[in-house]
Amino acid sequence: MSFWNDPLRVAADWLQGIFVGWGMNETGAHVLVVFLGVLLLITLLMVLDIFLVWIERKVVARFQDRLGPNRLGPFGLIQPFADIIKLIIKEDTTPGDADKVVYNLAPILSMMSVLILWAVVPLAPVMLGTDLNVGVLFLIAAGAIGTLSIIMAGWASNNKFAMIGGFRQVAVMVSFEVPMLTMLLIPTIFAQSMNMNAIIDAQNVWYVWISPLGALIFLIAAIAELGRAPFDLAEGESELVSGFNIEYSGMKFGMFYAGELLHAFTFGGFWAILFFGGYRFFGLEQVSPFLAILILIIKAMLGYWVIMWVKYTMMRIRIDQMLSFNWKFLTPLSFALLLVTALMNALLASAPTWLYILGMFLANVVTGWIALEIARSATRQERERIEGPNKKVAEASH
Amino acid sequence: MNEWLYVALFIIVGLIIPIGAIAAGFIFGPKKPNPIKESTYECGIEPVGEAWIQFKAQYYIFALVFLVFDVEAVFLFPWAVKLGQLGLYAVIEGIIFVAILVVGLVYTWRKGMLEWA
Amino acid sequence: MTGAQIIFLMVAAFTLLSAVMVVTTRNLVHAALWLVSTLFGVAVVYALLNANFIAVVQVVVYIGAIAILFIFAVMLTRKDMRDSGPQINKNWWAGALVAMLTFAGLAFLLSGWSGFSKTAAELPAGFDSISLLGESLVSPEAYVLPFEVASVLLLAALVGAVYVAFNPSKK
Amino acid sequence: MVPLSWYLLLAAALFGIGLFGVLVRRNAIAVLLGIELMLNAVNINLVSFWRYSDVLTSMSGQVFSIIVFAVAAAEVSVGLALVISVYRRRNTVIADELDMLKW
Repeated sequence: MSFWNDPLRVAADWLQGIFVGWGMNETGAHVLVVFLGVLLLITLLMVLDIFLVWIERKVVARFQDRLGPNRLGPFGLIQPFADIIKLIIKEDTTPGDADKVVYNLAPILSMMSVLILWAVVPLAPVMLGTDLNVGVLFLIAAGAIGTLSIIMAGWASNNKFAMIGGFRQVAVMVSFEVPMLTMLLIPTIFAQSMNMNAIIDAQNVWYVWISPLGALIFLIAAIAELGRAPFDLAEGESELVSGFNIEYSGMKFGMFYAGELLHAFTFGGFWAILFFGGYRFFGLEQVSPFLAILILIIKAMLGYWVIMWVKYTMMRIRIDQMLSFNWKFLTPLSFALLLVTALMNALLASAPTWLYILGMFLANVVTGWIALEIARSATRQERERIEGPNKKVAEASH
Repeated sequence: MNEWLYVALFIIVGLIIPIGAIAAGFIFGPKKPNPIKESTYECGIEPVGEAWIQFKAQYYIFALVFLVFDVEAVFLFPWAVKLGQLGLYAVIEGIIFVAILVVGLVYTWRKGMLEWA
Repeated sequence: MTGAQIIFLMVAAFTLLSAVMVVTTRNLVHAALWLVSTLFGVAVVYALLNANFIAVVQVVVYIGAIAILFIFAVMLTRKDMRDSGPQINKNWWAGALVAMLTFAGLAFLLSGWSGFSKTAAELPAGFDSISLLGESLVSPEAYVLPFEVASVLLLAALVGAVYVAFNPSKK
Repeated sequence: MVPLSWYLLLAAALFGIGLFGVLVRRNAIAVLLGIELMLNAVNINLVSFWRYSDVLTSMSGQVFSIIVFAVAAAEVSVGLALVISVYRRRNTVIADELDMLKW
């Protein structure tokens, strides 16, 4: 057992030895070591978060044919640190009419709800996440705290825009939680476990091949859960001047902002874990845990990049369109997909692997195609109802 | 029990870090409050009326439909874990379970309660 | 006193304190938020009892959905949330007395029971409560009927609530 | 190890506090908050009886508490819908003032 093969264990044993040497008992030393490990992980995440600001700004700049931050340091890499310093030395105002305690608690809970997600992330074969047999539901439980923090921020600010923004965001988040929960059931069915580690272990075939539609619906629901464009009407800069976080300034705003970016990256990571095999990549993960973490980060970054791509390509949709899209299309579709998956899983249980994969893939494609056809005919009827049935005839006669 | 200890540590550290960051902002930032600065932001004009007002009933409907399907999904998780070993009858039970609830969704839809108006 | 006992006492104190705040706070949104902290305390109690699934479901269903529903309902029924007038009945002492008597009665009844101070057996290694739970929820010998009836109950609740809250006869 | 009695006493205390809320609060929504506390107290009992029973493999306690979740969800959704409906007609949520059936 060397540092290269299992760095965490080596470091933990070494530290534990030191603490025991200082006269601590075994359990206390163990808890302290784990605490330090968690502190290290979360500190690294916060550093990563600072770079995410830079990445996000660079990528959006490229999407919009600009340069992005390029003054401070090489490629503007120092820019996010300057932003942090600015946030720290800014005056932290609290509105006089606000509900002070709830107002101050909201950004803390918002950041915490993102950070605790990493408790169940398996980083490498030897650095598994917490061995929680309800890992998948833990994702939703942490999301529930995030939802609560937004409603708290919106209510406590005592500002009309914040209130409307917070309420809209919560309505959207809870609505899209239904397809997300349903799509979390699909990896659970395949892996026969809710444990994230077990789900990665079971992915000899990436689940995106046996449930491409599931991966897509999960991504859409995740984007809505994150409150990013095209579902960002909680912030809606042009209508609600930033929505629920309008009254926040300084580091409290920074917590919401950093939380949002880290949340997006984290969901990129969960997308990779649930549907793209997590840290697994053709056996490369066995070489070294460092390589496994690198694979996971690259996959998470790709997922994050897709989320950014959607954000900077699509325009914001209205809340009624968004809720209709969820309840009238995405939710029924996700239930249908769940039942089709469960049925095919039972029918193909004894089939050879290639047939199983092919059958599942085709079932997904057929389900998605039928759903699209139904949606298309429904929207055609809707359009004819609004425009009048004779419009097409009139246009044709021109 | 042990696994929840890790989660508890994550919660503790997850609280310490944002509190520390906000405290840093509090320590290093200037503190010169005045009534104008502390007034509610409403795009530059004087705030009008109260923000803690009565809200649209439609929010309640969406939260309600969500609550029902949330509980439903929770029931399905143990089912999904066990599904691979149970065979077809469990799948059929799940289909009946979901179908009953989809009736509720259809009812809400037909009543026009899913419209935002 | 062992570590488990200290943790339990802390969690219990937190839960009960929040519960007291739920029933005494004047501001209803604060009461709902205190309810959230009570429910979180109860979730920790479930975790202490090794009921992982119930603990996480407690957070998902109660904090994620029911508490949100409460907050929405408060917003919908209050024109001004800083409500004037008493929040508590005139004869609150009678209520307090009944509550105290209930607690005392329950404690008295329980203390006479033989299994009162039982201690729990260690969980067997590899004990998978979720898989057992799934099995008992769908197996015909166990709880498949409650499982399906729960779906009917939820359907009835959805239809009933939609009908009651938004009866179109009154607009 | 924590004995069963502690959990049962916690549940009983929670039940008492919930009962106090139900009896004393004037606002109908606050009454529902009290009912939630009582339901949670019941759930603590169910789960602790499961944990302290001799047959851990029998999941009755957990199954029952999951059913209680469904019941709580149904109760809250219909209860709050009633409150909202009453509020729309009578413009009040104070339980004492809803005395139409008295006459």
